[in-house]
Amino acid sequence: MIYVNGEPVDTRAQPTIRDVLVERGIDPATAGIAVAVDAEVARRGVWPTRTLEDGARVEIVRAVQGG
Amino acid sequence: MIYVNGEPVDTRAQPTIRDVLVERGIDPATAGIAVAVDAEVARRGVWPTRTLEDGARVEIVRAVQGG
Amino acid sequence: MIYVNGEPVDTRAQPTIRDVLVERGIDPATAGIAVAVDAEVARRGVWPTRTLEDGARVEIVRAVQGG
Amino acid sequence: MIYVNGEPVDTRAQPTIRDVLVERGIDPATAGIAVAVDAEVARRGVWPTRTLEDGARVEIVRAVQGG
Amino acid sequence: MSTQPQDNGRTASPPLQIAGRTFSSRLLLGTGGFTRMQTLDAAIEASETELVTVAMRRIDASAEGSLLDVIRNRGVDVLPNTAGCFTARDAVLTAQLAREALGTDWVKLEVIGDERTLLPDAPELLVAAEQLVDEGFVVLPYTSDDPVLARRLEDVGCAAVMPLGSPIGSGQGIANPANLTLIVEAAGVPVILDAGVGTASDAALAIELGCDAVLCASAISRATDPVAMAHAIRHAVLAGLLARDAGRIPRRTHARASSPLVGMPEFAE
Amino acid sequence: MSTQPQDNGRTASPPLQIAGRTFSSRLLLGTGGFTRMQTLDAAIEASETELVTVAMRRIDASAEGSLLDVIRNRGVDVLPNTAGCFTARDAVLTAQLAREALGTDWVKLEVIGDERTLLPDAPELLVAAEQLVDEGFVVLPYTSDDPVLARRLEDVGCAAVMPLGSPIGSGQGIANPANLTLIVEAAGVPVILDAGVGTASDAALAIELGCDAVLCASAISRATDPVAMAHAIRHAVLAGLLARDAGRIPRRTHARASSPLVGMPEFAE
Amino acid sequence: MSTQPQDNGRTASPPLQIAGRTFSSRLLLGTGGFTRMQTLDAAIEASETELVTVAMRRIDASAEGSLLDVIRNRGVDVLPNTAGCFTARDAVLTAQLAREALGTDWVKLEVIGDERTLLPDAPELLVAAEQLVDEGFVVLPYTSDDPVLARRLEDVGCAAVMPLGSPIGSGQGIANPANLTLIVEAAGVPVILDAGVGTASDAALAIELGCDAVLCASAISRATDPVAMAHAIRHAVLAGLLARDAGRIPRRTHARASSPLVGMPEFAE
Amino acid sequence: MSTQPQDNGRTASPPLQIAGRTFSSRLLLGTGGFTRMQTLDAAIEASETELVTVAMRRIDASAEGSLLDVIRNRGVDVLPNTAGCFTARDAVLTAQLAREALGTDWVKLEVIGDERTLLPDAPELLVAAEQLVDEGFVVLPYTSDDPVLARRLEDVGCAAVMPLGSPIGSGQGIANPANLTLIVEAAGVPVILDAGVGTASDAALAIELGCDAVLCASAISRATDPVAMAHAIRHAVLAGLLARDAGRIPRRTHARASSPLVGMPEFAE
Repeated sequence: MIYVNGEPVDTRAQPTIRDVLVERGIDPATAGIAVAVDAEVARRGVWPTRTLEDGARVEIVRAVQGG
Repeated sequence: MIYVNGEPVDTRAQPTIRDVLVERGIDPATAGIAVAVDAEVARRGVWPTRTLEDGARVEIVRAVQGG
Repeated sequence: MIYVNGEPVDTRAQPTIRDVLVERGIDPATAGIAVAVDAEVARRGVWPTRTLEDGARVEIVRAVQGG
Repeated sequence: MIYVNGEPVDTRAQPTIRDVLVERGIDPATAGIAVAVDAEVARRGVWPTRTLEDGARVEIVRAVQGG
Repeated sequence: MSTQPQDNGRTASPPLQIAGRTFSSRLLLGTGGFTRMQTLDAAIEASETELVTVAMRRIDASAEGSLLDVIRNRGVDVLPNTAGCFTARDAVLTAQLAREALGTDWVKLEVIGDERTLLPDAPELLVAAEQLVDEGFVVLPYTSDDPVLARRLEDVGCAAVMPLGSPIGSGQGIANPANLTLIVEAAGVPVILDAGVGTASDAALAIELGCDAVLCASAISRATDPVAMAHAIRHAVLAGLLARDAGRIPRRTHARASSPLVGMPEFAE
Repeated sequence: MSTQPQDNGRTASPPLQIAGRTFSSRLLLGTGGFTRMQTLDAAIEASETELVTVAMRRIDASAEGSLLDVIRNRGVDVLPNTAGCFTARDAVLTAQLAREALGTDWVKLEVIGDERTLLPDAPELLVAAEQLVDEGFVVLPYTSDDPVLARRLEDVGCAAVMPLGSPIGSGQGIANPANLTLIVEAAGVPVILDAGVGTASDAALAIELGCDAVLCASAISRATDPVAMAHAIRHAVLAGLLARDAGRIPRRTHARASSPLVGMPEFAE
Repeated sequence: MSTQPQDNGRTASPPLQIAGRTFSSRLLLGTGGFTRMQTLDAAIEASETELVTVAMRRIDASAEGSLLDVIRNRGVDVLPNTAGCFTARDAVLTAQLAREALGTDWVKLEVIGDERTLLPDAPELLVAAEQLVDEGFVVLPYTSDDPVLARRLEDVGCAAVMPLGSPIGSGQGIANPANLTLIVEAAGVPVILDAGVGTASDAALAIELGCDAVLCASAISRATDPVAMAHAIRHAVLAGLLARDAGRIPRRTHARASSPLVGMPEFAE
Repeated sequence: MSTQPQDNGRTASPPLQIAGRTFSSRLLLGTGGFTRMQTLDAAIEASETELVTVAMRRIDASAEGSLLDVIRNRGVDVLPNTAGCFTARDAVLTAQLAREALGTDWVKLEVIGDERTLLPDAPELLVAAEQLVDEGFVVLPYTSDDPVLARRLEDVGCAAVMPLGSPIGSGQGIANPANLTLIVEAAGVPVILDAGVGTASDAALAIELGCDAVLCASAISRATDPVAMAHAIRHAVLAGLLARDAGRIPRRTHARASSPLVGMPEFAE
């Protein structure tokens, strides 16, 4: 089990960041999004390969109106 | 008929200012009051003698909280 | 003797307003000027004929920067 | 050589804080004064015994008008 | 016993004089707005005022006569106003009736131009002031903060001028201090701030700006605790007077240290 | 004898308490800027203060010891400051020296960021405050009018917060009343206005805005007549306190009559 | 080419109308204070004004006639004033002479009460206004910020009212916005802010408060660079008009976030 | 086509430069608060801004991606903020994510200390600023109006400082112009007024006080007509810039005539 944007998500063992995005219906090619895992930025380049341990906390963000 | 503080008052012919005060239950000796007849001040001294023509407009005033 | 813009001016008897203007080198056809005699406006039309009594006070004004 | 309130002072070897005060004509019993040596407070109790190494920086302060 | 006399004693200012009469208090009290006569009585005492205003209205049967008793038992003088008058004529007549009723030729002259703002009507005010002065009244006109109008009122013989700080009962304080300063600079008669005071600091500021006295009605009578506010404003007027005479420090853009810049100890690393 | 106790008695506010100590005066006096010790002495008396600040500086031969004598003969307490310090380290050391010299663990903490404005350096101030609190000091920090910083200072254990009205010695009064109000609303410790007061009305306003006390140095010590100004500001602080507790009238855009709108006589033509 | 027409097109306000005449510019220009005719000429162009004021003075030999030429070559109208008059009589005569000289029955009526403040004399002003209206003049009176006087001037038939923001040439801006608001609320004729503007933001504020136009003389003519200031104030007047029509946000005591409060990422320790 | 370039050409000020980048517009636009993307789009055009802020939030399924498209189609740059962060750590992480998502190393740094006032937390802000500068970000910190803090932020390498005029979304304008002036006097980097602007005159005043640019969000996005307000504030910023460079007249206590004092005609009785 991992946490994506605060919600617990059941996944098969050790999904990649890319897997998580796809599962949520987010095209990993989408411009303007970024990902943090356990309070560290995960550069776009590692999304296909970087696997997520159980309990990992994933934040997927994008730009919204503000400021 | 005369007018006292805006109200029409039936009176016997030609009452004095004093009569009008007494009729209204005002002791003419009361301190702190003044009278105007037809837009002129009627000094206290003339109250017993000054008679009021029909249609005369009498204003009786006193000090109230203000200012 | 008359007074033009506050200065005493000796003149031949009973000059016209027009005479006074000319004497001062002011072309009576000049646009934008007006004349008052003894605290009354003298319309342009009367300048050639209106004569000035001894002691007359003439003011000749024009528009200047202001306001 | 030590420094007292910023001024270099020649002294016999290893004076005590008390010695320094007395030398400057300050009665060590004076109320309302305090001493720092090399940026640390030297409590009144140690003045008679605490000796000052060469190069020591002594600050002697008191209350003045202010604030 | 109050420090006011003793502290007044400390000020450089001579006591307030209006029409040759000397006042030790610089606070005038309006009697309007007090819900109980007892509160008015206590507020008069707390304010240490020597002059209170009243309005003239039609007498009614239910007339309890106690207002004048309260005022006189406190040993303070009554200053009738012409509140509610919109014309010089009505104001003059009201002043004449007040003189007749109260035996005083002092009047706080009000000629209002607008019911919503209760601001004075300059031309009518000036006409009424001139006529009342001619009739021997001691005229204290409630005026705007227009320095020229204040000057005209003095020129026709008013004994004081009473510019507003802001609209009556608005509690907005002094909306235009620059105008008030111009009035004070030019005035040869006492300047009494009338209307607009909302709280103590407003009254202190008025005196600091150079006003000779302050009149308060709503600020005191309509406060949650009128008597406490009367005390507050009495102290504020005194504070303003003492401060003005003490000579305040100038305003500076930057700071000026209040502790010595020299003799700092240095703590070596 | 002064009305202050008696008038204080009239206020709804409980007396000022700092770090468990009760004060009947809400005016702190800075001793800087007085040109003669005698004037300081008289100003202490006139102000009725119970707490006066001093600075710590290098002793010199020509040291007349009379400052502390004057303060103690008046029976008032001394509050050492750390004026002139630009770093947390220097301020902490200065506070430690003051404790040693004066036998008090109270300190008015100042950490300055700029010589021209003498404004506090927020991060250094917070560091120094935290350390001094840990060492058992009763810390009263001179701070900006930043509500968040004031809150942080309270959070680290300061016994009061002392926001400025405007720069030290500037006499500009309270530049940003909205910020001061935000500080007062959020504060769980006393708020003491420090710096900027120029005259009596500024001090009254500070208390009306909700400050628990006011500290004045230059406003009094550099006035033309410091003793008279001390009296003025004492009365102003009291006036502000009474006014705040009395419950001022609300501000209104338009006027509200203070004389009856009914019962006007009508004068027929 | 200027955006002004196009941006004016964006505003909800109908164009300014005075006495039935429509103006696309809301900036009146005073011609006093320009040191060179050429600068005045360029400032008229930069300001995009359609109405400029002149004063009436005694003609002298050295009279260069170019002022009116400059104004007319720019295709703008001339508005004579009665500056310098202290009585209704002199002001009326000056207006009559101006009509005779310039062929316009429009007049900016000034009756001054005081040389130091150049503030209007209310009663004389009202008398002059009434007489000039009777004589068929289109009267635009320079008045104080007294709402009642402004109302009286409208009542006697003035085509607009021109309240001051602060004294002529003082550059103090709008000293009493509350009074200006009261004037605007009650006015049935255009309100033109006259006197006091010091810089662009003052002009923008005047329009935001509800004024229909602004007159500037010294603010432009005595600026270091009058032509640049003419551009500045033209943009400011337009900015104020657009802002007023756009409907500003209300003032709030506390903050209101402009970024979403939800959806914050959480970064576990 | 707009006069802005051409009128900017008239100003003495060189164009705004931040971190070596030149801007011809001095108005930054916050994208928060617009209810429709279309309105935002039109407001960007009307404002002629070159830099707009966005916030970073969790993506959701219903994510329409159009915000960045709108911004980029307008050819303006995006400035991500760290709104909503209460610690340096969260702000740094948010800035890093924004860089990753948007491919810009510019960040408007916000570290808030209080939800009700949204005022910055000085010490956390300084820590975050220093770290982000070390990581190569171009840091534009939203700060209080504390001149010392602004200086510290510049000292750690911020590319500009963004002091508030008053709380975010409050529309109170510039609460403390004196502080803003102190910041401008001491600043070696651009000063951008952030937060508090309510209407056009506030923006003009900010520039007149010496600010290099103004950021508006709520003032525009929450106006009744956001596009009209965008035009208004664009003109106001330009007006302020032109006015500042034109050199305003000094403020004077008394009047200065704008019509000649000599040459008055005299009308004998």
